[in-house]
Amino acid sequence: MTETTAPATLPMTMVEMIKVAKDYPPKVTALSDISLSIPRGEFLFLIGMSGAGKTTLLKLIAAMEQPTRGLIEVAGCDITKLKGRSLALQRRRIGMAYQDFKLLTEQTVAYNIAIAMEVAYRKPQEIHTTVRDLLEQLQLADKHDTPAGELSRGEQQRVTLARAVANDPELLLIDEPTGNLDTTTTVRVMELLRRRHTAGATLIIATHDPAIYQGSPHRTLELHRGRLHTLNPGTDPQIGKGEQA
Amino acid sequence: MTETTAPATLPMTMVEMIKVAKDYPPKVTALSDISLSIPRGEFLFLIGMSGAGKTTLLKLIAAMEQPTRGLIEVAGCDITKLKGRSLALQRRRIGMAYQDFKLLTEQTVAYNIAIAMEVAYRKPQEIHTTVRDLLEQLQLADKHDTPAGELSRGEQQRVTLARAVANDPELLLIDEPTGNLDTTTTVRVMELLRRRHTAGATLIIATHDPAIYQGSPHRTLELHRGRLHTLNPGTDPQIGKGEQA
Amino acid sequence: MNFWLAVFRQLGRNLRQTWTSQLMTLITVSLSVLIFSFFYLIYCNMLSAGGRLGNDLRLIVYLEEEPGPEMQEQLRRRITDFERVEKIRFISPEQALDLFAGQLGQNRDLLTDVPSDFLPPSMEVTPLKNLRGLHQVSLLADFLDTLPGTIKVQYGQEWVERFYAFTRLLSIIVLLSGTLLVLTATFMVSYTIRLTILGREDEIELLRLVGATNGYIRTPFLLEGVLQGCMGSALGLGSLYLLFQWTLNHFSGPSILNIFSLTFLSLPILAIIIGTAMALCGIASHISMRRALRI
Amino acid sequence: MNFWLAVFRQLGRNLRQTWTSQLMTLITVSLSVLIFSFFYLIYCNMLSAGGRLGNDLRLIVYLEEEPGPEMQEQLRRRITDFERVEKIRFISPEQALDLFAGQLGQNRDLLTDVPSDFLPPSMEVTPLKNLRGLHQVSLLADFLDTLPGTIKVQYGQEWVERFYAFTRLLSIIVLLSGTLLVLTATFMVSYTIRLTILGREDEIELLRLVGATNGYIRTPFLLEGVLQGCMGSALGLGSLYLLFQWTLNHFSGPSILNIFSLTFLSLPILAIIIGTAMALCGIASHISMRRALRI
Ligand SMILES: Nc1ncnc2c1ncn2[C@@H]1O[C@H](COP(=O)(O)OP(=O)(O)OP(=O)(O)O)[C@@H](O)[C@H]1O
Ligand SMILES: Nc1ncnc2c1ncn2[C@@H]1O[C@H](COP(=O)(O)OP(=O)(O)OP(=O)(O)O)[C@@H](O)[C@H]1O
Ligand SMILES: [Mg+2]
Ligand SMILES: [Mg+2]
Repeated sequence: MTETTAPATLPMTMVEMIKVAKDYPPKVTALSDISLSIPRGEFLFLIGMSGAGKTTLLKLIAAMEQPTRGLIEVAGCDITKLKGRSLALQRRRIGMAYQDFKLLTEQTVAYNIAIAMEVAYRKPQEIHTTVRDLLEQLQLADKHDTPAGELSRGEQQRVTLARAVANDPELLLIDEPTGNLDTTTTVRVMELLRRRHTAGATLIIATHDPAIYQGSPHRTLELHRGRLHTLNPGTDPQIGKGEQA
Repeated sequence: MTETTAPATLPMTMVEMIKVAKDYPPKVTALSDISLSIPRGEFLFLIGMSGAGKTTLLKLIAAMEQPTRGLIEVAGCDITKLKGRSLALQRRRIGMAYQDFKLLTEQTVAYNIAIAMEVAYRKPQEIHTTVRDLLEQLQLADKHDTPAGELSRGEQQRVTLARAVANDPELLLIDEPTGNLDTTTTVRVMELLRRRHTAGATLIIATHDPAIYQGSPHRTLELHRGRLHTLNPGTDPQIGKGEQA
Repeated sequence: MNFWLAVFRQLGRNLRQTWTSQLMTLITVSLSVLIFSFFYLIYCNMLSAGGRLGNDLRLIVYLEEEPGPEMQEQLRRRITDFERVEKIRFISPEQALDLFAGQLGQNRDLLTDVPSDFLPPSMEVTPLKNLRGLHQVSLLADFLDTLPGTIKVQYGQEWVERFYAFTRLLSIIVLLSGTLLVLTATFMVSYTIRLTILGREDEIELLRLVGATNGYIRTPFLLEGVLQGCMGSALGLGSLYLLFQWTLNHFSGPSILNIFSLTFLSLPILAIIIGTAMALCGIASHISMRRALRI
Repeated sequence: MNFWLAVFRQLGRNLRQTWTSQLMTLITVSLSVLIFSFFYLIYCNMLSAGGRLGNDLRLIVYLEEEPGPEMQEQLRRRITDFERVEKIRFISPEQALDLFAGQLGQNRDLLTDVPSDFLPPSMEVTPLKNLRGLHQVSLLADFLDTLPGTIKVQYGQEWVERFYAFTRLLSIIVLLSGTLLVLTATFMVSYTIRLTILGREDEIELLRLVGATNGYIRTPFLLEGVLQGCMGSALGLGSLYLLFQWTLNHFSGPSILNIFSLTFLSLPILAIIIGTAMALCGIASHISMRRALRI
């Protein structure tokens, strides 16, 4: 799907976490004893109170933080062992929409989205059409050349989302996608994400918005004081389809 | 209520906007032809799609931006004419919770809240108790000395809110207070804001979260493409009470 | 009262929390001051060494015949009328012969046959120390040449010319380098402070938004700049002093530096340098602040 | 291919978008190079001026009696055995008297009665130009004094000593200032580049997060540093050249600078300075990058 070559045998499990814990010295224990297995192609909701550790969990999967204890495997690789070039290649296969956006405020919206594709040496023409297409879908077509710092918060949130999906990653980690969005826009965003899921991507969405996860057929996990509880085991027919896509 | 001396005769109208427009050159028209009158002590919801201009409207009231056209009076002063010292004094009477938080990420949570009170030369003892009290109410008591940059987004959002209300301002402008908060925390935050309202403060809350504004007795205005529409005229018994408080 | 309390609290907090960039600024200021004052020190010592080098510059005027006391008086008057000089000494042919004999050393007995007026009488003119530009000396020489009874004026023109050319060149060098270094130092200080403030733009913006007056925001930064200037220049001058002492200890062998009895900068000069650095840093802070506040 | 395309695109973007801070860095590098090479230029010209000033240093050896041709040969041999010298010239008493008469000018007829061997015979030794340290010269003088038949060795000790003390002091100054300035320049370059990178930490972090390899991230910054070093040093040397020309035009009156025929730095030296600046900036970039990447 992406330019980077995936391992010859695609493992069925996308994310495997065993007894993972994360402390922030001196006294914060963000996560403790998390065991979690996410099959390829799953659509998973992660909920929990503010400060429960949702973002920390996503950061661990994206190898942005190192776990204090435990094992984390993503697409069959122990990501705590990855370094240099292989870490970079691994990251191109993961798309993350950060809760604090991490936009380059001085740069144009187009560049902010394109950067994820440029890094993977996509062709300029391809980058151009993909960016246009994503902006169109997120109702930001007229902001193509605006510096990202001049957008409203909701617009910035959508740009972050566009960047996460731009490089067509196998694993999408979406942190609080609709915190600054109204209902109509939320629907559009969720539609976009669902299309990615149908195309075979594995999705983990951390959110606090009941409108998104309530009544959905997908597995929903709740974090509470750093521990994981299953809220809804999920009846998702999509799971495991990823390999054929 | 605040240390800064209010005008001798408290005007009944807190915010008065007449035919206000705001353009961002070259081609964005964020607000056009806004006329709005907010009596002292009102609790007002401002809703609208992402990019509708909610934040821009609040920024105009807080004198963070200059309107392109029109007149804005806050507590009887034409704020477009304020400069230097009188602008500073005016700002101490307004508390704003910014959508992008504007926290000093290197500084502690306590300092981030205290700064609003220090500027008004409040006594150190008073500052200390107020900060402790606010953190307690927002369930952040254990983060007193943590650098603000190390908090989760939801925690940061609450710190921003705490800073807005710390100096006991007459006018509270709250931009998207619950974008990163779960339902339980949202209730707590709203409670805090309601208490301020009861104490006499005028509140304007920009939000997209139907859970907050739907079914409330307060006036609700909707912004759409830079124009204002009344969604709910409000049946608020609180209006006008501010003067006696 | 409240205001100054707040300002000093803020200042303390700034210094504590951004101490790395504070240190950077401090080093920069110190280095600038060090370089500048190093150069200035060299200049001063050059000047005084130059003065000392020229100390025994004197003009020998060979005269046709030995002047009588009256004539001597007249010559003295004419010379001092033209230009104030330090000393005028008359040398009779006998004295000249004695001196010459002294120079010949053991061969002096060769001179026994020579008549005592074999060498011409002469007059030794020592110019004032502060009037020793090449131009002035040669003017004086020209004047002495026009005096009645003068045969020839000698003053080792070649060496004197060389020495003054050297001194002149040094002045040019010091002037140019001084200008260059003052420019650099000023540029660096304001650049560094601007960068420091740039790193705190967020804080300044927030302070404005929560209603701090301009004085409240600016004063701590201003004080910080002044403090930086004070400590930085003191540090720079301190290092210079150490460097100076080291040079003295290592190179001041009696044979080499005896005519260059090096002296350190005087106290008033030190005070002026520190004061200027403080003022400069304060102004740089102020300008940077004005910029930041215009946002 | 793809890699270099991306790198150059990135480089172009960086240069375009942060041109103000790029300009700042450029000015800083230029100033550092300007100051350093200015100093170096002065040093070189000092050295050659010093060489020229000492050109007519010669030792006069007064002899007991005029040496015959055989004896002259022997003296020559003994001297050149001790140390290679440039020239040895024998002066008979007659020649000495002629020279003395020339010095006396119009009074030369006073010497008509004097016997032709009234002045002692002498030998003029001109040391090699590269062997003119004060120490070597005085060693040579001491040796000449031990030769049989030597009465006295004279070489204007006082002036020579002063001149060499001066030159020695200059060397110390140049050495110290040179070290100081190289330190400052290095410090400033790395400081500036670190600050530039600090301003783009966000971008670097994001690039890492979206899966850019270290090479992809570092190379543009490295190239930028090298480019800065190249352009900055070229600019600095250019300004120095202008300054140099200006000095020549304004101060090179025939009377003053004739013995200091100033020359600019040679091409290889210019190339070395530019190359060093490029390498230095590249290394500074690299070090700063390593830091940033460790985040
Ligand atoms: N870099 C850090 N250093 C120290 N503590 C941290 C750091 N990052 C997060 N924490 C703490 O870890 C806990 C979990 O944080 P996390 O960001 O994962 O929460 P979250 O579930 O994403 O909350 P939210 O819904 O508010 O975003 C919080 O108490 C937070 O203060
Ligand atoms: N500094 C700016 N420069 C240019 N355009 C701007 C600037 N700030 C806001 N805008 C534009 O003005 C419009 C209104 O922005 P505003 O931030 O008021 O929206 P909002 O209602 O707060 O949206 P959201 O719910 O996403 O926060 C948007 O289209 C935005 O792109
Ligand atoms: Mg989070
Ligand atoms: Mg907004």
